[in-house]
Amino acid sequence: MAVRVQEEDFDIGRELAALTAGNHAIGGLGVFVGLVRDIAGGQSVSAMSLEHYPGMTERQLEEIEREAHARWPLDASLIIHRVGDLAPGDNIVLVACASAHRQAALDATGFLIDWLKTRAPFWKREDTPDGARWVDAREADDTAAARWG
Amino acid sequence: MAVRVQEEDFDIGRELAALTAGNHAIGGLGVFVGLVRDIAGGQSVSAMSLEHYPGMTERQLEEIEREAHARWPLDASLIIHRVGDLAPGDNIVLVACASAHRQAALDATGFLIDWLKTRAPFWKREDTPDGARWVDAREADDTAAARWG
Amino acid sequence: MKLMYFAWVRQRIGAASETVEAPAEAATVEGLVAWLKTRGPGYAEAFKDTRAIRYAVNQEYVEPTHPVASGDEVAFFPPVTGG
Amino acid sequence: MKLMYFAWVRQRIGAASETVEAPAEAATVEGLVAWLKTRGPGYAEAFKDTRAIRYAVNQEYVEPTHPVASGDEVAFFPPVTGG
Repeated sequence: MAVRVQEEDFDIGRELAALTAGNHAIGGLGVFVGLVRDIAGGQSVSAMSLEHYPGMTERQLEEIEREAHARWPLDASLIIHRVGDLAPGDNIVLVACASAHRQAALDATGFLIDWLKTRAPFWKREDTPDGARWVDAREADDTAAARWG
Repeated sequence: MAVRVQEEDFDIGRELAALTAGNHAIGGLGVFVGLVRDIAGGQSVSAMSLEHYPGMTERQLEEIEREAHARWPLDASLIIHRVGDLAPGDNIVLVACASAHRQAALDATGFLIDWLKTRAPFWKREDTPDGARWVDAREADDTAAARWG
Repeated sequence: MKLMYFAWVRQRIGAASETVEAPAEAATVEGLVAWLKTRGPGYAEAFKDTRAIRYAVNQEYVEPTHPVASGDEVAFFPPVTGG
Repeated sequence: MKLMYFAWVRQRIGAASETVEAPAEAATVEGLVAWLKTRGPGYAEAFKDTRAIRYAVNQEYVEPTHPVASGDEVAFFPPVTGG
């Protein structure tokens, strides 16, 4: 279990290799990577800035990760979330779960990103031709999180 | 869309970077990596060998990939499957799907690996203390594939 | 009591955090909000629609009826949009 | 007609592939299996439980009743176990 909030980019290959290294009980690794899109809500986005609540962010991410381990038999998991100024195409978030079996790995990965999106205190501000705007929370994200009960 | 069957290992970081490079419409990347376990069916596994049906394998993988693109709005996808002699901890398969939205990326990834497991002509032989044995197909894999309809 | 503001709540109030001595009637999160709204137009603007605000006391989510005490860290922010 | 065998079907028969001239009555996949079983103990062993066998004609999955013709590539193998 590991949680990191950082301004720097992450190296996906290196992070995943470290996550599974030496544990030959792992049969499946589920991964989700979120990236900055250059269009959102029909408007072009030239840059994005991510604000967060230091301290509470890490607590929430750790709590979400503990919940995933309580629900699925995971060998390892990782959440990395970037903050600060980002550009289209940049990595935002990496979520990964390793398990003996693929279904647990993939389900736990979906659960982590769904819960993160509704509980972890991050806020996105996008630069558009009409100026900067705070991204509105999406009802679809609440629905996605709710299906995990 | 790309499908590869190869003996060599794959570099996950490089493959995923190539998959999303230059396409800033991508907001989410779903990934599954299958690895060789050192235990299966309660027995220790010292080595694994993967046989396949050259020609039919690629056709089936391409068909499965086309089906995923018909079901979800994907920007890119990739399936790499290794064959030949493997050891515990080695990568077996990489499946990745990129989309504007995370749910499509993750669902398509789950679909691809579930269908691959029941339709792509690969066969695993494991070396155990009792000798080599062909891995039996699991009913759970049929059930997993069937839920996609 | 330490108050923290994030995203557009922070921008409307014009501060990321402040340390206040809240009056006795501000004994819950919603009591605190009612008092903050009297402190100036930025506060009134930030809290004009409280359905759009989420609350945390000591870094845990709470309901508006949750009690607050002098040593608490109380945060106000919009629904989260990370990931 | 080209026949291909994989995994334990290949091992029991002792060949990965062969080119045969099947008799006229072997006009379907199951007809072909019935004829193959007469060709030796390895074939009989491989096909003793056909519920455990899958069939492909020209690299597409087919049912046992599927017709086969002289130019076809017909493959016999156990349920797949990749991934």
